[in-house]
Amino acid sequence: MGIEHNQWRGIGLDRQVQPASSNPVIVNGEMLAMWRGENGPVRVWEDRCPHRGMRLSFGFVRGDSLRCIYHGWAYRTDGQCVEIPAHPDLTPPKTICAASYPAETRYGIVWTNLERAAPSPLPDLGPEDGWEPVRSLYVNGSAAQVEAAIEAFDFGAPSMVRLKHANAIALGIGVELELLIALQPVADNRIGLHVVARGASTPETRASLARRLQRLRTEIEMAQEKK
Amino acid sequence: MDGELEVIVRQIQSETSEIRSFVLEPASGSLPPFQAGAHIDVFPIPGISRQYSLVNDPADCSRYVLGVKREPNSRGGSSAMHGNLQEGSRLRISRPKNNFALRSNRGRSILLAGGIGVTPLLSMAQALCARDADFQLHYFVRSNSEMAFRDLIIGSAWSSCVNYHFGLVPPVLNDVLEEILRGPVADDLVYLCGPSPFMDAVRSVATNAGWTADQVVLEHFSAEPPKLEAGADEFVVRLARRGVELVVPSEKTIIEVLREAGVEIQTSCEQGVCGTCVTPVLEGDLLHNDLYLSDDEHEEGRLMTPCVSRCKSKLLILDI
Amino acid sequence: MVATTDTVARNEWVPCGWLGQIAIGTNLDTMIFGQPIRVARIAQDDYHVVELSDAGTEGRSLPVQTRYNCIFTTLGEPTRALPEISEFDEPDRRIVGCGSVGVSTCPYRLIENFLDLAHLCFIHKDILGDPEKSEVLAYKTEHRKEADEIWAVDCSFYQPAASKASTSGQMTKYIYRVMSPFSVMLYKTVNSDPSRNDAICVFIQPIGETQCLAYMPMALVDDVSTDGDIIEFQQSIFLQDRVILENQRPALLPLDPTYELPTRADASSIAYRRWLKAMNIQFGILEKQAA
Amino acid sequence: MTITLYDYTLSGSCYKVRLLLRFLGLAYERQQIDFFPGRQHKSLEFLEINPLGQLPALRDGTLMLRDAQAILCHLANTYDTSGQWLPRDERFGEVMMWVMFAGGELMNSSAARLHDALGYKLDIEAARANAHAALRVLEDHMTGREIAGRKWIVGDAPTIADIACFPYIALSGDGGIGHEDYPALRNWMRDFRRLDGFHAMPGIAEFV
Repeated sequence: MGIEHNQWRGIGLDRQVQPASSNPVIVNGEMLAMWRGENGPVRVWEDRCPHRGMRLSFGFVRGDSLRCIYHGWAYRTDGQCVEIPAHPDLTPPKTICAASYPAETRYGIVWTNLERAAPSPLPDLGPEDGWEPVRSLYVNGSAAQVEAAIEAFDFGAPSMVRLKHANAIALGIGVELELLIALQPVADNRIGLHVVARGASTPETRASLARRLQRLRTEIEMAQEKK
Repeated sequence: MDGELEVIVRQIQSETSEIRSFVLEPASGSLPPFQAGAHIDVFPIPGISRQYSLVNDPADCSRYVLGVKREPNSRGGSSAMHGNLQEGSRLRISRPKNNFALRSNRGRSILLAGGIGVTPLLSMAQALCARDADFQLHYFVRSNSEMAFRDLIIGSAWSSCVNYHFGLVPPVLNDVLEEILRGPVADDLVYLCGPSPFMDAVRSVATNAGWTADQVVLEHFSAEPPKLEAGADEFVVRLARRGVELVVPSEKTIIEVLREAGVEIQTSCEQGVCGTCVTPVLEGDLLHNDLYLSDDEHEEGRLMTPCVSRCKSKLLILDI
Repeated sequence: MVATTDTVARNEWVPCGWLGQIAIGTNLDTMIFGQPIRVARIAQDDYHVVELSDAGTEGRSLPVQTRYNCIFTTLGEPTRALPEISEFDEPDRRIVGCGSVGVSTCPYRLIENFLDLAHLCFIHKDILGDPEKSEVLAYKTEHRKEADEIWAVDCSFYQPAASKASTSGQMTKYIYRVMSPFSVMLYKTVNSDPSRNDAICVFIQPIGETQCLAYMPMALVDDVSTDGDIIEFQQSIFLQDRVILENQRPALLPLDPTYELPTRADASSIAYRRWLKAMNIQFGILEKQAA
Repeated sequence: MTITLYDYTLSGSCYKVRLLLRFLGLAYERQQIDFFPGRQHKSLEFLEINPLGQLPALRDGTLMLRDAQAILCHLANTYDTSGQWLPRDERFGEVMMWVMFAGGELMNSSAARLHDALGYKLDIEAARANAHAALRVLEDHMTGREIAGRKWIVGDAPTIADIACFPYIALSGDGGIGHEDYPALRNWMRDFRRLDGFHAMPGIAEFV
């Protein structure tokens, strides 16, 4: 997949990442662990404990440290291992550190970038506040098919593409509704969509948007089957 | 007894922010003569000795001139020189010793100085000039402001043979060294002194360029180990290939001491379990604390894990 | 899948079925090291194993042994015989097999999980370990050259319910013995008679580099529990480990100690990896993949 | 009146019943069945208890029941005085819809697990594809519930719909079906595992 490496990609809705939870995410085939302490921002790490390779997305959170499920090694938010239960009085050497990826939370969406050393800045996709989470959903289809389907889809009012960026599309719908859809390339024919809305203040509006997005997914996948 | 001679510190001058020069004159009588490249043991504090090269012209035996850089890891040596010595202080020193003597070769001599490593090479330049030898001194230093003994060099008869290289780091450093060391001829010699990364870089470029090992003369400070408090779990580790000696105090591991001195050894568990840091040993009564090496390997004593293991004898020599 | 050419792996005895799995007169098609094989049960104790071509036609026949509740075969000329485990010959022992369980990882990850003490209090909480007593005390590993086996001795760990028969928690003594790259066992003190050890084994059938079947025959001193209870206890332990085994990345085993950082409690895993490196086994090893 | 559960520790279906028995604090006798490798559930003796030769089965006095979903309904209907686990109001229909779903489409996850772990012969690709389709249906439902500020499948408290669906979603990894695409289900499972009286089974982590 020739998708350019140094790109910010949406991987989840901030409010949907529960406090004290660790979650599995795949971006371009890379396995990541998206986790949050009992408080604080979402962090994105390589989904591999440096000790014996157990996926950290299976880990459990205590306070602000993530513990690997296999041997209970505890990692601080900067990735440094701070406790090895098998040796309670050992100070883990500095060499034991989980690999972290750049992570940003903006527009109610959690973004990450596989370029760890020099990530380009997160693109400006409009005003930062007022966005409410609608839903995430995963679609069997290529990026091109998904984008085309979004642009052509009937969201219940005339819609217009406000902004198109490598991994996000902003739509104006009717008079006061705006949608921002972040695209997460998972694998060759698999894309994640993370959708937030401005001007959709009531749960009912967001629920109906969520159902429409389900329909969008079905349309894309049905078009595939016909091919 | 700390050192056979007593001298008086006649003059102290700061050459750079980190380097000071000391002019030492005999308390009585005259100073023993020395060859270019010689060094003396200096005892700034009772029980602690340090080696410093003699900088001045070997023909001038009225005084000894030293250049001392403040070392972060010093066991009180260089910081004592920088700290409590003033002009007029009395100081005990040893007679001059020389493991870095000039050889009489008919070919070219290339003197490569890295930072404070310039000190023995200045007296060598003086001696080579005195015998009309064909030589070049290449002085590698971080910046113009960190050049030591500027007046001595510029005022010397051989100032035209000196080339200055400021702030070079790999890979540019290696390109410059390749240029200097291109086309070695049988009778040519290289005299090399400086920090270990610099010396490693020179030796690898020299070997690739075709210089044989004995054409490259290294400065080895191989004085006997500094005196240690009796009973303390302290020992000195000498890195045979780098000519570096460091004291390993009881509260630090060999790895920590080496890291602080800029010598990087790859580690992983740092608990004597994984074997990543296994290092060959040349000498030393080893205290193995690792779980990696087998009992036979422990008995043989030819390998150790510097992350947790130590040395019962006072001197440990590692083949790195 | 293509059969491996790694002779070090091919020269080992590996299981390809358990006793009682195949009805007399029928056969079982399975695979070892990527090589399809057919295990036929001719009579009560008479098994034949043959290689199958991709088209399914029967090829050369392979050596067969039945022992420790398993049917063993090999693709090469083994230099290492099946291990002697005297506990299985003691008349008062309960010999129990638990069938086999499929796991998607390399065989070596199973061996290391079996050798590992530090996970007992997390993965087998309240059964084989208590998170409040997580410390792994020092133990000794040794490579016994004459048998070419890796042993870990003087291992002890606090266990709330060490076996089906135990009623309260206690410090349990373990001795581990790695008999081949694909088999390991442990000797565990018997609660009722500390002079004797239960023998719990794992024999692995490597199907592909990241796919295997685990067989767990045991020889126990226990006249309290039913067969069903013993089997269920062992299967529960294994299914708790299986989630971990299938979610370690990479699935192939890395031998470079800077890729996965060990701690002192991993001494037996380190000895095992050093042993695998020394014998230059290629199958299922990360660093040996075609560059 | 003693309750006897014909049980196998590794069975997700038996686990559904064990969960409700624990939530209701009901004492019961456990009759261990050697499902694998013994196949005792296909023995003559057991076929008299459950002619379909499946686990779990439950004897309650003279009543002999099979099918985990039916057993959940019976236990909730008979012993849950609070009426939380099987509400008898407008929520009843929806609870039963999801209980049926748990015993229907969701069982593809159980099939994939039997294939991968115990070597059952079946079309594994079809089982996984159908299991993902089922998980997606409940994910869509729970997404709507999250938007409405709700945590459980029906109503404001866990019901036998949650108990019936939980095991084979939580154990789907055993059959090679990951949870990467199901954020709402991940949250729902985490909440479920944090309920008082919850206990895990092999394949489900002890630590949340």
